[in-house]
Amino acid sequence: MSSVAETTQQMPIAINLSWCKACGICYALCPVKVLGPDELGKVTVIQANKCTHCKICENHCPDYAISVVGGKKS
Amino acid sequence: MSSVAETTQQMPIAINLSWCKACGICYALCPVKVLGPDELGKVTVIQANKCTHCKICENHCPDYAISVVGGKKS
Amino acid sequence: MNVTSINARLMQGNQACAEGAIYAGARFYAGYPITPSTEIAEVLAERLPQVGGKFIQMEDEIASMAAIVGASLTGAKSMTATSGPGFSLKQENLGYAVLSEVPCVVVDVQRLGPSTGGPTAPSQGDIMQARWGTHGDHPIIAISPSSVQECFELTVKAFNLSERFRIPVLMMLDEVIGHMRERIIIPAPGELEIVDRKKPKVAPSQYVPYEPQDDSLVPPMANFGEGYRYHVTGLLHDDTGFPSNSPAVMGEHQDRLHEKIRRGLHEIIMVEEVQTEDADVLLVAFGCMARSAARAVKEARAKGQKVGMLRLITIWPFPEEALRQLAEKVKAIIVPEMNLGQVVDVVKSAVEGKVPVYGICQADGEIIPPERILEKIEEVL
Amino acid sequence: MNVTSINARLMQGNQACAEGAIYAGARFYAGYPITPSTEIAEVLAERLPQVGGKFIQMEDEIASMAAIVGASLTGAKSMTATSGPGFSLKQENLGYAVLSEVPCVVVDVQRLGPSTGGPTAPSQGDIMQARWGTHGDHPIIAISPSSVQECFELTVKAFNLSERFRIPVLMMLDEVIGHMRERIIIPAPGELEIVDRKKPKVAPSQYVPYEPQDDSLVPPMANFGEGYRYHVTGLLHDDTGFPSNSPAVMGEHQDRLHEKIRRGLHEIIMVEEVQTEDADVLLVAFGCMARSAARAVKEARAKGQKVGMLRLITIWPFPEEALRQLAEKVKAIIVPEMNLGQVVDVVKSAVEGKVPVYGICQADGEIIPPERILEKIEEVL
Amino acid sequence: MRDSWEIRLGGSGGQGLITGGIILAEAAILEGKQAVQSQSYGPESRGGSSKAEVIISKENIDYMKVRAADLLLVMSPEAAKKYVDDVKEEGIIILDSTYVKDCEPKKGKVYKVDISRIARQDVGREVVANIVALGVIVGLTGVVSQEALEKAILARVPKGTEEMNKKALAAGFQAIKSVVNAA
Amino acid sequence: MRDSWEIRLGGSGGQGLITGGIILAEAAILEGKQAVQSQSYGPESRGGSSKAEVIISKENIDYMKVRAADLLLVMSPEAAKKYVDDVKEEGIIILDSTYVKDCEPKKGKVYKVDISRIARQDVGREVVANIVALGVIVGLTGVVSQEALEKAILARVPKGTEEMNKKALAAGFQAIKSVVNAA
Amino acid sequence: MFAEIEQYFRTERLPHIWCPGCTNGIIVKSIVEAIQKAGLDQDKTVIVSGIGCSSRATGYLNFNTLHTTHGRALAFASGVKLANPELNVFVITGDGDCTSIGGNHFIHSARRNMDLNVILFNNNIYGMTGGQYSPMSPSGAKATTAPYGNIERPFDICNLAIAAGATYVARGNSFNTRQLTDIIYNGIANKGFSFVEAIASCPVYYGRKNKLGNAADMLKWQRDNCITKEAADRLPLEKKQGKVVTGILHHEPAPEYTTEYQKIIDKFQGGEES
Amino acid sequence: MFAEIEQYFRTERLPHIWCPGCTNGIIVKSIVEAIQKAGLDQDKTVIVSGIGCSSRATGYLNFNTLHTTHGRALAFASGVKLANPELNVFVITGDGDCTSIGGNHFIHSARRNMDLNVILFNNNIYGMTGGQYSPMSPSGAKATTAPYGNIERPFDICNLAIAAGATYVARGNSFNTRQLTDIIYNGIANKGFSFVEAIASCPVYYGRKNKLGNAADMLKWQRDNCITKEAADRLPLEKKQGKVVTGILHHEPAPEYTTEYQKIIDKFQGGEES
Ligand SMILES: Cc1ncc(C[n+]2csc(CCOP(=O)(O)OP(=O)(O)O)c2C)c(N)n1
Ligand SMILES: Cc1ncc(C[n+]2csc(CCOP(=O)(O)OP(=O)(O)O)c2C)c(N)n1
Ligand code: SF4
Ligand code: SF4
Ligand code: SF4
Ligand code: SF4
Ligand code: SF4
Ligand code: SF4
Ligand SMILES: [Mg+2]
Ligand SMILES: [Mg+2]
Repeated sequence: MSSVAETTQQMPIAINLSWCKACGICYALCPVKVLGPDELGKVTVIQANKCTHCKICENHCPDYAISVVGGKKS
Repeated sequence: MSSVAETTQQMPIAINLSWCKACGICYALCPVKVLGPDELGKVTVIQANKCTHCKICENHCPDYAISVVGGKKS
Repeated sequence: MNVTSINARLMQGNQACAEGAIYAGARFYAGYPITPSTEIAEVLAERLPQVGGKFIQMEDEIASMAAIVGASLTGAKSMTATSGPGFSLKQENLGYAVLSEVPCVVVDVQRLGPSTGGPTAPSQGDIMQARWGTHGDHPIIAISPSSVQECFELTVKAFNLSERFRIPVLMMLDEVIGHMRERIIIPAPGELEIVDRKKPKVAPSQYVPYEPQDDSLVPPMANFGEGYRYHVTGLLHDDTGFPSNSPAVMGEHQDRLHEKIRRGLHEIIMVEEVQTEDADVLLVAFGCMARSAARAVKEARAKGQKVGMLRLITIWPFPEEALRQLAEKVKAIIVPEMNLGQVVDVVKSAVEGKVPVYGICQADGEIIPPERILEKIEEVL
Repeated sequence: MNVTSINARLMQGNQACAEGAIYAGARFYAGYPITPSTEIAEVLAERLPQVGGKFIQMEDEIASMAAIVGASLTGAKSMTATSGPGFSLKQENLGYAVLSEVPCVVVDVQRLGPSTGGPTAPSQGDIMQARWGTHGDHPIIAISPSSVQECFELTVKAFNLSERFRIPVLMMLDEVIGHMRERIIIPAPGELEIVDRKKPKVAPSQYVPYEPQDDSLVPPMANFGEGYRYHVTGLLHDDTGFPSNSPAVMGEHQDRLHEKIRRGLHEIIMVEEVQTEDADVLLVAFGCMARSAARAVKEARAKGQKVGMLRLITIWPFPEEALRQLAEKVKAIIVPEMNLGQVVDVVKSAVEGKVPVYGICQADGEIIPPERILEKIEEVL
Repeated sequence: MRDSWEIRLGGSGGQGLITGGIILAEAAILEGKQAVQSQSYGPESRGGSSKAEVIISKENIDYMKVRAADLLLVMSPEAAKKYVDDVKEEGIIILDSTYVKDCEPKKGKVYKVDISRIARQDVGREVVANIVALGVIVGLTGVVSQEALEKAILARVPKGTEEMNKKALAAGFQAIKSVVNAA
Repeated sequence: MRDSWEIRLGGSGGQGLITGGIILAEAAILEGKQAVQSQSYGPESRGGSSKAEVIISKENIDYMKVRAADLLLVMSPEAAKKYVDDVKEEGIIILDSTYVKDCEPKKGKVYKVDISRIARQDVGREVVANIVALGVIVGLTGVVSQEALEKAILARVPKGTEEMNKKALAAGFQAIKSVVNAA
Repeated sequence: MFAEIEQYFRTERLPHIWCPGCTNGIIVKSIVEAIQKAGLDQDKTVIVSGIGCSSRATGYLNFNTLHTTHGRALAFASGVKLANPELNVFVITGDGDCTSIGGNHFIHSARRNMDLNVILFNNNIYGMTGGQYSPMSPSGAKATTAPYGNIERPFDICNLAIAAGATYVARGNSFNTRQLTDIIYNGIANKGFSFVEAIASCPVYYGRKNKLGNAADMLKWQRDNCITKEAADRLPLEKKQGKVVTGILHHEPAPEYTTEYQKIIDKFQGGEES
Repeated sequence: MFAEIEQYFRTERLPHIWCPGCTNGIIVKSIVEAIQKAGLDQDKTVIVSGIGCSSRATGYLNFNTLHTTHGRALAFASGVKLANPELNVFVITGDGDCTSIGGNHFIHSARRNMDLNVILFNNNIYGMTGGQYSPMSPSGAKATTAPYGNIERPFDICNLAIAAGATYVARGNSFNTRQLTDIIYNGIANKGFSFVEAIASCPVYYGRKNKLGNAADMLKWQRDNCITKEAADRLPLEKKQGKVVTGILHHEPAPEYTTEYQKIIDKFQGGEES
C-alpha cells in the first residue's frame, strides 16, 4: 500500500490518494464538509477540525482510500 | 386406426385391442367390474350389461383403447 | 468542403453485420450480450422494431439459440450473435438446427483464448470449433468477412445460404473486424440478391416435410401456422419427420445432411485470389489476417518476391478444390492465423504433401503484423 | 463345476469405468443422467459413499462440469460422465479446466448423431469435438478404450495423466464399449500405478501458483484449504494467477498450456500395434472399431493378406509419430470409424501424402462389421 | 462342447432378455470361459424392441457382435421377423410360441416352446419367462453347465425370488426336453 | 496534404479517445477519403487503458492497424509510456500535459498541450477533452479540414451539447496555435 | 372418444411408446380436450416439448409439433410465440426437463409473461433415462441415483412459478381428468404465462423403485391424496397435512410480452432514431 | 480500516478495476467485515465468483479465490463445498450472473440447502458488457438493449430464493453498510443456503442511461428509498409503496446438504451393498 500519512489528533483522516478515483462520494456525503475535491476531483481535507469521526466517508469510499481514526468503531 | 367393432345398446364399450397395453387400469377402476383381463392381461368385457356409462375406463385408459357410448358427455 | 460519396458512411463491423441482417430480411434476433459481439445486439434492439421485427434478450446463449430456431420455424429469418464462451454454449442447439434443417444465422465474433480468456483481445481461435463444436457428425457453413463492407454483404449471403440449404450459417468475425470502423457503402434495396426458403408446392395432406423434391436434396419447408402441420425433432428421422431407430433410416438421414451441402458447394464456396497467377509463395488467410496478408503481398511484390494470397471467404466447407489447384502451381504455402494452428492443418490435409505448408500461428491478442509474414516469406523462398 | 479364475467377473464397460475411477482414487462425481452413460452415475451413486466419497446429481451438465472443477480444487479427484448432448454443454467449463489447469476426468460415451440423434445407437462421432469442442486454442488428452478391462485400467490412467499434467482427460467410450459386458479381472490394490498431483514444496508466502518448477512446465498445485491462498481464474493470466491483458503474458500462458503436453507426449501417447511388422495394409482403429478391425486382421491374415492394425488408445494428442513410422512401411492405410470421416482426415494430415489413406465411414448406429473392412482390404490390395 | 457360441436373444422391452443374456455370460465366466454380452435398446433406455447378444468362447473374443447366430431365441413377432434370417445354416432357432406365431424360418433347426405361457401359468409369473428361456437354451445346447447357470441365476435375481426362479429354470429344462422328445 | 496518415490516440478509459478516433475517421469520409478506425480495450468493454487508431488515406487501406504512427496523441502517463516509441522518426507526438509529465520522447516532434485542463477550466467540462484534442490534432496537421471535423463532431455529440463542443474545438485550435507560436 | 382421437392425434403413430400404465397418455388427452373446448385452430397451434418420456407426446399430436432438446422447450417456444404471436403455443415438459436442466428457462418464461401454456408432467423421476431422481422427487425417495434415499428437498414448482412471475398457476393430476382439462382450459384463457403441473405416474421406474404398486394403485394414490384448493381452504390444517392441493392456485394477470412488444413496434416502426 | 484492508485484501492489486463511484467496493468491504466478525480462518475460506464487474471482487480478496465462468459460480462452489465441507464458502455474483445465465444454479442451490453464503451485487444492469438490461432491471428502465424502455418485469429475487428453498434470505444496500455487514454475518451463522441481495450502484451505465445523477446521488437514492423490514412492518401500506424492504426477510433452517450426505457415508461406508 503506497504512502499514507500518519493520522494525528488534528488530522484524524488518512487518505491514500493513489487509490482515490475522484468519485466524489466522500465529499458529497460528509455531513460537515470536512472533505472536498482537489483540482482533479480527488478527495482533499478542507477543514479537519470539523470532523465528527462519523466515518461516513470511510464507510462509503468504494476504494478504501480513507481511514478515519477516533470515534466509535463502525 | 385398426378395426374396432361398432358399439351397440347392448355393447356400449368399443375397444381397440391393438392399442391396449394390458396395464390393468380400466378393469381395476371400473366400479362395477364390467371389464376384466384376458389371458394376456389386455382388457376384455366381462359383463356389458352392468355398464353405467361412467366412462371411468375411457377417461383413464392411457392408450385411448376404450370408447364408451351413452351416458353424459365427459 | 469536398463531399464525394454521399452513400459512404463510417460503420463498425458489428453494426454492418446487424444492418446486413436487416437487409437480408432478418426479423428476429435473440441473444445474450458478450464482448466483443454485443454491438450487434445493441444495434438490432433499436433497429428491429423500426422494421417490424423482434429483438429479445434471452436468459443465456442456450435459450437464444433455441429461440431463433423456434422463430425460424414460423418463417422469420433469425439470427443470434455471440463470442467464444457463448458459442460453446450454443453448440447443442446449433446441432439441433443442423439436424432438423432450420435456417438461421449465428455470428461468432472471436476473442482470445479458451474459457473467459482475453475478452477484448482478438483471435481466430474458434475456426475448428465452428466445424466440430457440436457433438456427432454434421455439416456446417462458415463464412469469414475481412472488411466492414463484407460484414454487411456476407451477412446477406449467410442468410441466403441458410435459407437455400436449410442449415445454420456461421458468420465467423474476429474482434478486429467486428470492432473496427471503416467506410461502407450500403447497397440499395434490390441491389443484392435475397434468397428465401423454398415452400412446399403440394397440399398439406401431401406434404412430406423432409422429402427432397429435387437433386439439391433440400426439402421444401413449410412454416408453422400455414396449414402444413408437421413434426420437427432432434432425433434422427425419416422423410416424414418422425423418429426411427432403423440403421438404414438413421444412416440415410445423416448422409443426406452432408450430401445436400456437397451438392451445393459451387454456390457455397467463396474465395478471393490475389496475385496468384505467378506466385511462388501462397498465403492462405481469412478474416482480419487477410488484411495483414494483403499488405504483406504488396510489400513482398515491391521487393520483387512472387507472393500471392488465397483468401478464404467460405471457411467451411473448406475450399479444398481452389486450394489444390493453387498447390499444383506454388512452391510453398504459408498460413498466418491468429491461433495456435487450426486452418494450417486443414490445408495440410488438403494438399496431401504436394507442397510444404507453414503456419504462422500466434495467439496473444495481437493481429499478426505484415512484418512477421514477410519474414516467413524470406525464410521459405 | 470348473471355476478357474476367481477374480474374473462379468462387468459392463460403464461399470468398469466407474470402478476404475474409484481405484484411481476418485472421490467426487457430479453428473446428469444421459443415455448411454447413465450407468456410470448409477454405480458411483452407490459406490462412492462406501469409500467415503461424494456423488451429486446436478441440475445439468454445465453444473456437473463446474462442480467437479470446484471439487478438484479442494484436492478431490473428480469425474463426470455424459454423452453427446451433455458433452456439448460441458464444453465451456471444460475449457475453464484446461485454462486454469484443474485435473479432472470427463467420460463421453458416444451415441449417434448430432442433437438428440439416436440416443441408444452407438457411434464414434464426438472424436473431433473432443479436440475442438470448446472455443479458443487449447490442448486436450483423450483416450479410447476397446474392452471392459481397458475401461477400468484406462480410467486409472486417465486420472494419472490428469493429475500429472493438470489437464482434463477425456475418456471417449462408445456405446458398444460402454454397454457391453465382458470378463474383467480387477487389479489388486497397488497393482496399478496411481499418480497424484505435485504439491508445492515452498511456504505459502513463496507460492507462485502457475510458475512451473521444472522442465515439465506443469506447476505444482496446492489445494484450497491447505494454507496456500491463491487465485484461480478463467482469464488468461500470468504465473501469479492474476489476469493480464499483456500480449506477452497472454501468449505465454497459451503457449505453456500446449507446451507442457508436448513435453509429456512420451507419457501420454499409447498405441497398440497388431501384426504391423510386415503389413502392407494398415488399419487404424480405436474403441469398439478396434475389435472389428482385429477380427478383420485375423481373417485377412487367414487369407494370406498382410494386414496389421495400429490401435489408437490415446486419440488426442494424436499419435502422429507412431503413425508416421508405420506410414513409411505400408502401402495403404484404412481407417474404419463409426462416423462420417473424422480421424481419417487427421491421419491424412499426418502422413502428408506418403501413402494413400482410405476411410470406411459409416454413421448409422451399427458397428462396422469385419466384412466391410475385409472388402476394403481387397479393394486396396 | 463347441469352442464358441454366438447367441442372439430377441424380444420386446420388458421381457428380461438382457438380464437373460447377462446370466448366460456370467455362467460362462463362472466356468472359466470368455464371454461378451451386448445389446441394443429402443429409444433412450426404455421400451420398444430389445436384443441381447452373447458370445461364449474358450478363446479370447475380439469382435463382440454376433454376426450369423449359432443360436437365436425370439420372444416377439417383431423380433422374429427382424432376426430370423441372421442365423447360420446349421444354427438353432427357438421360438417362444406364446407370442411368435406364423414364423417359419428358412434355415436352422427350429424349436417352438411355449415359454411365456409356461412362465405365467406353470411358474406363476410371466416376468420369469427369461429364466424359463435360459433353461430351454441350456437344456438344448449345454452351452454352459446347468450348475453354472443355476448359480448365475441365483446370484442375480432379487432376494426372495430364488425359489420361483429355480422353478422357472426347471420348467425350461423340462419344456425343451418334451419338445425334443416330441420331435 | 499527405496521402496517408496513421494516427494513434492513447489514454485511459473515460477520456473519450475512441469517440475522438471515430469522429476523425468520419470527418475523413465526409471528405471522400478512406478511413479505418480501430481500438483496443481493457477488460470486457470497460475501464483500464484505451487506445484508438485511425488510418486516413486517399487509397484503399489494406492493413488496418497503425504500425509506427505518423501522429501520436497521449492523454495518460501509462499510455505515454506504452506508445511513445512506436512513432515514426519524423512523426508527431502530442502530449496532454495535464496528465503526462516527465515524458521526453526520443523521436518525433513533440507538442505539449494542457488539453484536459483546458477542457475542464476553459470549456467547463473535462468530458470534452477529446474534442479539444481533435482541435489540436487538426489544427496542427490538417489531416482533415476544419469544416469536415466540425461537421463530424456535431453529427455525433449528444443534442444540446453542440455549443460546448464547438467551444472545445475552438479551444483546441487555439491551444495548438499558441504552442506552435511559442515554439 | 375415438372421433376426437382421430381428429387431434396422429393415430397412425399410435400406440405411443409409453409403458403400460404410464399416465402420460391420460394427461395428453386432457390437453387435447382443453384445446377442443377452447376451439383452437389446429393449424394455428404449436405444441413444443423437450426430451423425456412425456416430451414424446408431440409426436402423436396432430398440430404443428416441435420436439426440441432436453430442457429447452420453453426457449424454443418463446421464439415461436414472439416471432408469430398469432400462434397458440403449448409446451409439454417433464419434471426433469422443466425443473432440472430447464429450470432457468422456466423462471424466465414465467417472469416475461409471454402467452405460453405449459403443462408439466410430474412423475417425480427421470423416466426416459431409467429412473434417476429429479428435483421433484420427494425427500427419501429411492431412485437409481439415490440408492440410499434422496437427501434433497423437492421444489414446490407451483410456488416457484408464482414467485418467478407466472400469471396463472394450477395443479391437477391424471386421475381427476375433468379438473385437469378445466385448469388447462382456464390457462388457455389467461393471456400470459400459464402453468399447469399435472401429477403423472411412472409405474415402471418411480413406482417400482418406491414400491407403490401397479399402475392402477398409483392412480388411486392420486385420487386419495389430492384435494382441491376449494376443499383445502375449508379444511383444518391437520387434515390437509400430506395432501397435495390441486386446482387454480394463482391467477393474477399482467401485461403480456408480445403485446407489449407490439406497442413498441407500433410506436417506432419506420422511425430511424429512438 | 487500513489494517483490515491489509489483512483481507490483496492490496498489491488495488486500486480495483471498478469505475469511480461504483459501489461494488463498499459491498466487498462489508463482506470482509462480516467474515472478520465471524472469525473465519482465511485459509479455510473460499470465495467463488462468476463473471461480471462484481465478480472481479475475488481477485482482490486474500482468501482461496475462484473466479469462474459466467453464471456458474454456484455450481463450482457446490463442488468445493461438497468435496470439503470444512471450508467456508462464499459466492459473489452479479444480477446478470446470478439471475440470468445462472438462474438455474441459483434455484437448485437454494433447494439443496448446501451451506453456501451468496452475496448478489444487484446493480440492475450488465455492467461488464456495457449496460444491457438484466432480469433485475426495472420495467421501463433504459439500457443499451432496451433503447425503448424495458418491457420485462424484474425478478423479486429474494422471493424467488424463498420459493426455491433458501433457508436464509436478506436484502441490504451499499449505503447502509452496517446493516449489510450484519445480514451477511447472520447468513454465515445459518447452516444452509444463505442469500443476501446487496443493492449496488453502477453510475457509469445504469445511472447514466437512466439519468440517476452521479455516484453520490445514487447512494443517496439507496438511503432514501430503502426501509428496513422492521420499519416496513410498522408502516401502513401506502407509505411502503415504492420502497425497497431491507433486512432479514426469511430464516427457516432445514437439513443441510453436506451434513445429510455425511450421514449416508457414516451409515454405508465400507459396505458393499446398499
Ligand atoms: C442435454 C441432455 N442431457 C441429458 C439427456 C438425457 N435425458 C433424456 S430425458 C431425461 C430426463 C427426463 O426426465 P423428465 O423430464 O422428468 O421426463 P420423463 O421421462 O420422466 O417424462 C434425461 C436426463 C438429454 N437427452 N440431453
Ligand atoms: C457465457 C458467457 N456469456 C456472456 C458473457 C459476457 N458477460 C460477461 S459479464 C456479463 C454480465 C455481467 O452482469 P452482472 O452479472 O450483473 O455483473 P455486473 O457486471 O453488473 O457486476 C456478461 C453478459 C460471458 N463472459 N460468458
Ligand atoms: S468522518 Fe464523517 S465528518 Fe469526518 S470527514 Fe468523514 S464523513 Fe466527514
Ligand atoms: S469516496 Fe474514495 S474514491 Fe471517491 S473521492 Fe472520496 S476518497 Fe476518492
Ligand atoms: S386401461 Fe387401456 S391399456 Fe390399460 S388394460 Fe385397459 S384398455 Fe388396456
Ligand atoms: S363406463 Fe364405467 S361402468 Fe362402464 S365399463 Fe367403463 S368404467 Fe365400467
Ligand atoms: S418409464 Fe415411466 S414415465 Fe416413461 S413411459 Fe414408462 S412409465 Fe411412463
Ligand atoms: S460498469 Fe458499472 S458496475 Fe461495472 S465497475 Fe463500472 S460502475 Fe461498477
Ligand atoms: Mg419425469
Ligand atoms: Mg449487474
